[in-house]
Amino acid sequence: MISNIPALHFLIVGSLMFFIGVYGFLTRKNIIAMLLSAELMINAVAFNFAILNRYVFPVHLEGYFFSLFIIAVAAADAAVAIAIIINIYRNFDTIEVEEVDDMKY
Amino acid sequence: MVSGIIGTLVLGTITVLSYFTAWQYFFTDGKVDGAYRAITGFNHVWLTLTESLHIDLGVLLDPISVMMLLVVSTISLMVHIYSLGYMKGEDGFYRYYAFLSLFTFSMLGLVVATNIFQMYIFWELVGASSYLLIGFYYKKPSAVAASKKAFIVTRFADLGFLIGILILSFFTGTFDFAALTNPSGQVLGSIAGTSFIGLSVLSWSMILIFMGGAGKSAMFPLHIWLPDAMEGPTPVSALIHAATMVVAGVYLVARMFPVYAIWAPESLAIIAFVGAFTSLFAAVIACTQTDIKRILAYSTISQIGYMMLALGVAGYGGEAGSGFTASMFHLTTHAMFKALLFLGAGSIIHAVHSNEMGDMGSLRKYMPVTAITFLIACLSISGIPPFAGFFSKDEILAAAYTSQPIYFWVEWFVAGLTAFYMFRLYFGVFWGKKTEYKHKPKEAPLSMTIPLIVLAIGAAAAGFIPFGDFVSSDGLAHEASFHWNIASLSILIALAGLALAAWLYLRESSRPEKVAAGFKGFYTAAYHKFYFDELYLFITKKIVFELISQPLAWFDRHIVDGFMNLIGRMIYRFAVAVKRFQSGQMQQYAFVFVSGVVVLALIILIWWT
Amino acid sequence: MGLLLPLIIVPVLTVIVIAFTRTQHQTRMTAAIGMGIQLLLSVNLVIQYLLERKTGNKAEMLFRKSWVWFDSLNIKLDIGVDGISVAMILLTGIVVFAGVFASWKVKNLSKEFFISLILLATGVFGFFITIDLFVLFLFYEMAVIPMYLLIGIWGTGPKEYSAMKLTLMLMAGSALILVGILGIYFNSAPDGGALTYNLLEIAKINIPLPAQRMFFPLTFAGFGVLSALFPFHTWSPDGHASAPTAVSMLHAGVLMKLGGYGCLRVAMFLMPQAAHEMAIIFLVPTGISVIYGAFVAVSQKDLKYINAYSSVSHVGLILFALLMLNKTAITGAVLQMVSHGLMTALFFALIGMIYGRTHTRMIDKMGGLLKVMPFLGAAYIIAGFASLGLPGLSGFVAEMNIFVGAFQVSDTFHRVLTILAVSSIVVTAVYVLRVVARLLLGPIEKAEYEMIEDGHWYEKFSTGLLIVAIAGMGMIPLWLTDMIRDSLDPIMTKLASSI
Amino acid sequence: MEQIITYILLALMLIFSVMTVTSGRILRSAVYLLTVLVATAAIYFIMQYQFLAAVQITLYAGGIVVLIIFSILLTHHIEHRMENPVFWKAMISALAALGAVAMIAWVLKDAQSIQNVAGFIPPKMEDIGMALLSYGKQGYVLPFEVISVLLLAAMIGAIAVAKPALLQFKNKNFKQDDQ
Repeated sequence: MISNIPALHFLIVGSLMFFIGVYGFLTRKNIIAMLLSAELMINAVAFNFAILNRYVFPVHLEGYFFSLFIIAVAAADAAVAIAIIINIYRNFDTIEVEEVDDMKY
Repeated sequence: MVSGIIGTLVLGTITVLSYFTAWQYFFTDGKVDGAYRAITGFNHVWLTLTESLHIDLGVLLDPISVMMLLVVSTISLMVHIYSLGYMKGEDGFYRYYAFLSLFTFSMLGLVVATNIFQMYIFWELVGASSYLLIGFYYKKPSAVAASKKAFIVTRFADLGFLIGILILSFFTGTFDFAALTNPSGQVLGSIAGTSFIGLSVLSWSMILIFMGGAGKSAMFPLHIWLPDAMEGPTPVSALIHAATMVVAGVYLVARMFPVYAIWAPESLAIIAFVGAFTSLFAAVIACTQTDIKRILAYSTISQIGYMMLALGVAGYGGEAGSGFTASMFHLTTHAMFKALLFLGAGSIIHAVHSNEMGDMGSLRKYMPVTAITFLIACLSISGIPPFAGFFSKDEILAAAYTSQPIYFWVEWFVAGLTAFYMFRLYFGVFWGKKTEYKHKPKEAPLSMTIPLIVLAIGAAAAGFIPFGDFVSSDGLAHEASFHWNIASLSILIALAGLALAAWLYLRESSRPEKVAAGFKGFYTAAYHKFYFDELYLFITKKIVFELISQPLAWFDRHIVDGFMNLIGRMIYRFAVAVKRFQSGQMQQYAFVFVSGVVVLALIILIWWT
Repeated sequence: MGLLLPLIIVPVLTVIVIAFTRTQHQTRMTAAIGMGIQLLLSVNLVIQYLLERKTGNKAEMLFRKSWVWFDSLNIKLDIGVDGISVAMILLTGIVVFAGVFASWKVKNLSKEFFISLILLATGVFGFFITIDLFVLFLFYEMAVIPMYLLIGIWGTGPKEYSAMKLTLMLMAGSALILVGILGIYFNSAPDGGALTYNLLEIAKINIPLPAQRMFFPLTFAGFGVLSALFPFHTWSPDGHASAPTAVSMLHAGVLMKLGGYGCLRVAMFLMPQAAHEMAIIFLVPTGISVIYGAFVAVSQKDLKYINAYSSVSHVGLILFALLMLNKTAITGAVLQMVSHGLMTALFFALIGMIYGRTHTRMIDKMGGLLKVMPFLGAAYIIAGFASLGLPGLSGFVAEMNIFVGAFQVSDTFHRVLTILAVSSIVVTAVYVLRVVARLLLGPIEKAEYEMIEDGHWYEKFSTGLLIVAIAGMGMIPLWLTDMIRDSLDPIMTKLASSI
Repeated sequence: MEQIITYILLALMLIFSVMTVTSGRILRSAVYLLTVLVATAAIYFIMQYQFLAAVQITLYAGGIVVLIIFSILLTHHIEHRMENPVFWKAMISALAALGAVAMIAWVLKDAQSIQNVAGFIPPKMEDIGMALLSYGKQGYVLPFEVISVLLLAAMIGAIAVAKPALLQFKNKNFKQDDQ
């Protein structure tokens, strides 16, 4: 049964996943790869919410719904992000993030 | 033309009123217990300064102000009439009369001032009207420069005047002449006691006030503006730069005379010295000039030096005060004959269209009235009896002799110089070489000759006025004693000067050149007015303009403003440096964001635990 | 409505009406009418003020009205005037009215020009009538900001640079003022109770000395920047040189006076002990301003630069006189504000007109203009005479009050400074006459100047109005000086009580 | 048994997370991410959060990843290899991430005490549905509505952004400027 596993282990995995996402976000040059990293982070957060809800407030559903909404928001932002990426690709002929710096200064 | 007639008529009225006032004052109202008292006609507060100090405007009548009223209005009337002819057809005729009236107004205001600040106000106004009149021919650069010079030099002198007034009023708490010049007044006691760098504060203030007078009266070393002021129309020179405004300095000293004589004798000594030196200095220069108006200008400076000297050697009251009377007497006679000389010179210039003696000669044949009146004036100024100048000059010499014999000998010598340069002028213009004129010179019209004749009568007869009965330092009648020894000495040297001039200039000859060559270095220096213009030019142009003003301007633009711009530029540089953070590299932002969050979170955690 | 509120409402209404006008002619007529009404209101205010005083009303401020604005911070629209503000309001009324006529021919965006100009005037009027520090500051900013647009858009030469410099330096000054005002506000109730911005309320208590020492220099320097206090004067030459005519007139004529007025009303009135302590420190830069401005003006070639430096010198004299801390000198300072306002407005108006005809402001390229434009030339000479303090014109009255007042302070330091300041009158004469000689007198420099016309009716009206005001003040000064002297009593009492 | 599977799943999540951010081929990255998401969903199943798991799989693993893969195919050649990150950049990023991990670890040392609270009832579908539509306590109708509006907006926004021709300003001057 899941109760045999301490919550800490899940939380560690969730947090590590989050910071792996951060690492990816900081190092990847490709915007889509950055988006993937961002998805990792979002997933990690949703995961932590679900775990904490399961362990700490098993009779309530706050964390549960939070995860649910996070997934919904992630869907929305992925849709917009991909639209932007496609537009960038159309305008710059690249999706290398370092070359998209028209907004500087 | 209408403007001239209006101005002349108004001034005629004023002259009549002045004579009426004088009559009333001297023979009816003025005398109480044998002494002339000061009458304050009215006195109205014009401006309140402190609790005790306020500037009043009013009318003060006492012997010297009434005397000055007569002089100013008479000469001014003559000049107004004369100008109707002289200025006929000039551009800006109405402007000329407007300025002339402004000047007369200011001068009369100055004369009747009840307090020293009113005097300062009108003092400035005569300065301004003098500026306007010297620069009347404003299209001529030399006239413009002369007017500017006159104003600035006198303004500089007025600075001293103003500071003197400030010092005096601070210690006495009043501007009022009545309080200041009261011989038994207590207001001056404290200030006479306070000393500052060796002299009492009162002496300092009186010296500074004299500086104002010296500026206006063209005393050495502030004399340089007066010869240049001859760029103005000649009647203006007659009115302002010979008869009235330039004696304002003498009038100022005379007005403050009790203060000088009783409380500040040191400053009086300075006045005497300046007067004596100026008279000698200017007379020497006058001997070498060739522009007839400039000769007259230096002559004026020299004669005013006489007046200053007379005041400087005088004391308060009684016999010692004879210098005061002499000074005022000479002021009056000088006004007559010097105005006459200038108007005569104007008449000559009007006929010949030149100021240079070299262009003139034998004019007596063409202009008899001018020649005769001019001769009278020359005799008068040279001190030949029985013309007016003789009597007044004699009194001055006598006063100098009783007080400081050294000044007597200086002035005696100057009297000889005076006779010499005046007759040099007279012979050079009316006798001398026969000159061919392009236009035959004509005698001036009636409007110009009438004033000449009137003034000639004055210059001839004014000496018989028993002046001491009316004007004296303490208001008591003072009978001038006649000194036969001094009179004969002065007649002697005057005749000597006359003879020398006749020998040199009566007929055309090469003698003048030989004499000039004999005094070569000295002659050249005097011809160049002892290089004072150059010196002042050096001070103003090289020192004030190029060594103070321009470096300051540079300093302002490059250091002060440069500093302000530097601040601006530094902020800009900083902004440029800072904007590099805004690189457009999203990952860089994210990195900063993440590390920022980490650092902040760490800080909070550490702070909490 | 009272007498004071219309002074703010009329300009605002004028601005609104101008916004709906269509042609240039309508615009300027509206502006002229609006400002004409404003001038009449100002004159009426003076008359009413004098009558009210005659009835024996001894209140510090007359015609008080008050509306709560921000209750929680105790900010009120609190208006009232004393003799000093009445004098300044009259000055502003005259200068603005003349300024409208001086900018009669503004072609480019004339509507926007007049809107900004009148907004600026609104700020100035508001500044002079409020006695609430916060609202005072608000109006102050309102007067300073339009300046940027006016110079930046309608200026000449390096106008963007000048406008930027002027605005930034003045903003730096107003930052200091804001700090000072807030400092006063938070110390306005040292014994507990409600904090207040009201000048008169604050004057009743004593701000604690340490606070005074801290905020007096800030406030004084802040207002000093606007009054071109050395070394913060460098915005003035550039700003004036680039500004259009009416703006120069208003700026040098009125806006620079806001500084002196603020120094007196806010810094010295509310913090008298610090004023006594620090007067000596601030006297030095003001004394320098007086002499330095005059000397720098001597070697300038651009007419507007000459006048800007001359303003530095003359306005320096205002601050100099204020710091003498006696009644005569302060009266002189206020008189000098009025006098300098009028004559410098006249100067700038004339310079604008001359520039419009010769298309140059360099004096060595001009000459003999008196021949072709006698009216404007004569007006210039009169302005010059006023500037060098000729009796009968306004400058003399003010300067004599200042000099006599300054001379009453009897220690050597003040004496030396006073004598230095007095000697500026000679330098003033030098540069004024130099300009007059180069510009107006002498032979005509260029053939095309022969074709120059004398002033048009609106130019003559504008200059004539200012000349009448200058001469009026110079010849009959007593009503004005008495009005100012009487109003100085509370300030003097406050200053005297703190020794 | 469940325990072992859970640990295996956790391990998979970690490993594939790392591979997601390090893989040189973008398409593979996406597939690794898919694995992570599916593993997460599996853990949700184990925790008896069936509905959440279902949403995770359909929306996340199904919707988003497919979307991403499409966009990858639109913008990349299939053979495209991404260059490796610059070394120092990777190090700095790793350092920042590790710092954050350390910080979290510090926080998590308190989380050891989190014990399984008793009384868990697996959420039923109708409870979830009721909660989403109710507005009292424990009701989520407002966020639900907000999310639906957001999704709509995102959808329209995505279309608008990705198809600029739809909204492009049809102005002659504008075009002239372009040329």
